[in-house]
Amino acid sequence: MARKSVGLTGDYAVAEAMRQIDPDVVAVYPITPQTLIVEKFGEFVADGIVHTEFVPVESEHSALSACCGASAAGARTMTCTSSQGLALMHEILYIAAGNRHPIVMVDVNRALSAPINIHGDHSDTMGSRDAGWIHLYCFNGQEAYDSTIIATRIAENPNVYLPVIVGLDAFNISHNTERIELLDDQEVKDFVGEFNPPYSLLDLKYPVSVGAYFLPDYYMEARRKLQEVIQNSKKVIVEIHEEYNKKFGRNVPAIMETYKMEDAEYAILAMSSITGVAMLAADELRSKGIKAGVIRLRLFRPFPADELYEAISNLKGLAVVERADAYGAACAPIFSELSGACANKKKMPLMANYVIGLGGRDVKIKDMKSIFEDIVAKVNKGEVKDLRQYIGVKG
Amino acid sequence: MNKDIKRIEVPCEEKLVWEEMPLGNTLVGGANSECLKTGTWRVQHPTVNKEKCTNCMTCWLFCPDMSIVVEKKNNKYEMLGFDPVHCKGCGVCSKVCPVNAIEMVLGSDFENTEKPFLR
Amino acid sequence: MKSYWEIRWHARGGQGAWTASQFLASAALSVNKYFQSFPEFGAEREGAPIVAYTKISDMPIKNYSQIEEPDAVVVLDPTLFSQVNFLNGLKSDGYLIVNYPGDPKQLREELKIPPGIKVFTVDATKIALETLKRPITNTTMAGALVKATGILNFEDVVNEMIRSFSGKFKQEIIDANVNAIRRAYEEVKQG
Amino acid sequence: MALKLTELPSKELPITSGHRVCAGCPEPMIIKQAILASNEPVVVGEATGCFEVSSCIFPYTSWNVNWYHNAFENAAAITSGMEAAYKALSKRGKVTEPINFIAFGGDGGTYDIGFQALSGAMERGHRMLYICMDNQAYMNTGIQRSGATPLGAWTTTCHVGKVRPGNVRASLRKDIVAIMAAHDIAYAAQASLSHWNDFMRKVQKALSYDGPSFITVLAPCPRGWRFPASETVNIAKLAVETGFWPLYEVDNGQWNVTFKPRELKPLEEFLKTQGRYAHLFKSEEGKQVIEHIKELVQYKLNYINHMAEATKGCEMNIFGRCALPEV
Repeated sequence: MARKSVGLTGDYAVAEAMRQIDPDVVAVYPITPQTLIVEKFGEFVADGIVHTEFVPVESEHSALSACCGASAAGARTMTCTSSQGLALMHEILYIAAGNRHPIVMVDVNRALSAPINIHGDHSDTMGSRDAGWIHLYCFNGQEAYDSTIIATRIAENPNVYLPVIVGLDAFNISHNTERIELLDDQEVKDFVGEFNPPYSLLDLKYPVSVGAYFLPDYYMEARRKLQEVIQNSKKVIVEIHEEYNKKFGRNVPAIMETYKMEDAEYAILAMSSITGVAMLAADELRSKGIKAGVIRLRLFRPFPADELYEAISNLKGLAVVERADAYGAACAPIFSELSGACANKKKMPLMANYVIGLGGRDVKIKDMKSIFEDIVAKVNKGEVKDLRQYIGVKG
Repeated sequence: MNKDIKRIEVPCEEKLVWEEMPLGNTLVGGANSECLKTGTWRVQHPTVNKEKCTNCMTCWLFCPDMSIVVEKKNNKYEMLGFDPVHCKGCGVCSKVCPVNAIEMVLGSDFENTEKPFLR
Repeated sequence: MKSYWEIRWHARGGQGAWTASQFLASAALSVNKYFQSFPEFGAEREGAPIVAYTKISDMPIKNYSQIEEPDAVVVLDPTLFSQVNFLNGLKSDGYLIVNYPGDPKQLREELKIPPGIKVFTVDATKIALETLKRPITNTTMAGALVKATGILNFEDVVNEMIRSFSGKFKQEIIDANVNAIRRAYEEVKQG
Repeated sequence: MALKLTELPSKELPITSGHRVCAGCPEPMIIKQAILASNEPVVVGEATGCFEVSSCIFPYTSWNVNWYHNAFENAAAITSGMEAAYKALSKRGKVTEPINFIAFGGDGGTYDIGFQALSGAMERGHRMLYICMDNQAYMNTGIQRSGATPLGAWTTTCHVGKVRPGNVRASLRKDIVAIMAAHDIAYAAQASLSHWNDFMRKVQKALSYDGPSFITVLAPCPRGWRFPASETVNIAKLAVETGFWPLYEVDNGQWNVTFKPRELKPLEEFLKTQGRYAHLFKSEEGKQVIEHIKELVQYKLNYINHMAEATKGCEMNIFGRCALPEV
């Protein structure tokens, strides 16, 4: 069946997916650059195209709180936010995961204050990385659309029942009109299916108490269980991606996308839209005889340690390129994570960390080329003097 | 309601291991706290003079520990006494009783928990 | 024929540069091409000089960065001359298409445009006033761009305009817009 | 349903014993009265606080109704989400039974940290009743001052010292009922657990509206106010009888005094029952503070009376009709 391709911004593509999913409850607070999603979805509500109860709350804290209440009441629930909004939700992020609310949240990845900045980087979701949510990062608007649908199935899988964050880059994706191939409404409806909630506050036959107080005698058990559930969700995440790709002829990677990695000696590991220019840079290096490749990490939580090690273990040099920093830490989040995951591995490439594109600083092909050249030089020298470098900083 | 989620029956002394933690730490099936014996907190206990008592149910309404035992007899609720396992001995009942039928007596009287209720 | 184009639009906030960029993108979609269309990121202020970008390609586009070295620059408003350097980053063999009443030679001298750059002018404000009765030059300039670069087939662009305007506007408005874009296509001068 | 005390035990209690609040705690009394007043099943959203941490300590719960706790400051927000879910699932035919939504919060979760979420929920028009169990300080964390702590009272963050006579503030306390009424909600009221009939009627009225409603209930705290556990109800009663805690409602814009003591008792009779005011009786400065409290109490009584007079005839049944026509 020929599907419709349309020109949509990343935000509008997400709103389209939300329209097709037609969730029971959407509670949101507007924030740049997520606003286009709220506005577009609000149009669908005003026109009665969706059956959703739309709760235009007074803050992001209440947005996620209302989502928790709705989810606990057995409703399919979605929200979206960005940057400071996600930071304001921080407290409730942990609660949503601990209570196993299968909420889908689209986060338009934007820098955190101070200084205030509305442009893209990953500091918002990286700041929320340990809350117990599944994290998926999108390459473009098409993937943001696909991921919103896939995330609904992942969150609501009875072996998962966890909230999911879908991250797409501010402006470069959120406000960029691209060609998006939409599924038919019915296809989406059939794919996401009926929501079978884990428990419901509206089910009067089985009274439930949700949100109990835990003394030291059970807190660790509860948290240990959460760790197990999110670690085990990887299998479901892969299965649902495979089902989606097979059904709809798509190619959305569940864990990571590898580009020219079969024989690569040097690679860039990055997330989201900036990996495109890394791939173009790899092409240029390959034309000069350097075996360059790119790994685009899509699943950040649960962290796919085994798959990543498999992908990097034969490299000579690996550049971990991140649109986020960790202040006072030895290196930025993904680098720390990967180093920790590979702590006892014998065969490791030489690794260096590059912080790039903070606060919307444009990431260019030449930046990625310089990173490739730098990691090649480091390997040739056999040493890494500056573990973490900042690319494109005036200085 | 998901059929996999069952009420966990936890006798007071037994402990769950981490794999057994219920989904979302949710407690299913309604109140189960009655196995917690808050009556041990008591240093005084109420007694009722049934000669005076008019079965007005004021003590039943105000008792914060749901420890006033009542029973329907001849289509009317009758106050029988106090739940010795849970009554914390706060004395609110004695103060709200409009006919002063309840008196507080020193001593926990907790040894007598075998009795269905204190009178 | 080039398979990948990067275009930069100059206008003032409110003049519809992004709309023109979006329109060109939807015309590209109608002939099964790939594209990106985005405004200058950040807050848009009415009247302030702004830019918008379009990428059009025969293949999926991997590059999500901003456009530094455009193949073509389109200027919607001649009053921006003194404030904005349109030539910034424009490829040395690129296209400059300007809403300008004079001929391209005049403009080339006025702005000291290097010889490799192909310069096109069209009096889009006049065309817009005569056809649309309002000085809105965004779609008009899209017509001039198509003629100058051959980036898309003109009839495809017109058809997309008719398709996207149908149902939203009265027939006379659609006709006026088609007329405006056709006149720009015909009247644009190279030099 | 007529509220006949002798028939109330026929209803299933919403909470059971085994909970771990202090002896003499007013909160179970309030929750019992509120939920028993509802003719329909009740689903509860609760803020973090004394009763929350005492009524559901894993793996035990004292709740016989569906109960949800999330955080301190968001009881109104979670309950609005529950109500939105109810609407959405009703539209899809997935729930059919009528349900009343009641949120419970302490004064900390209501006047202070949860104030914004409460204001938002009230303004949006959810069909929910928010009940503040108003014990006038942060009792769960050990008696710290809140926006509800009245002038002159002692807490552990407004100590009685050489230069400060307990809580210093510009008014008697924050007038939460007036603030809620200013949201033009259908129903806002002040109640006391001692006057159970008045309180339960208020709950019934509040639940009868198709929109948000608010009731604050005085919750004398034996620990925090420093009085013997047996006195909880009596002190609540004294608060009403001395004018410290007038019982009134704002029903669809109309202010009504719902209980008028025949003669006001002297305020000292209320103040002297509690250790939190003991210092006021020990010095000249303290006595001046008492006089000022009296003035403020009188002002508020006058204010309520004037509002009742001024809004006479205002009752239009125009608020609380926020539901859309069925499409």
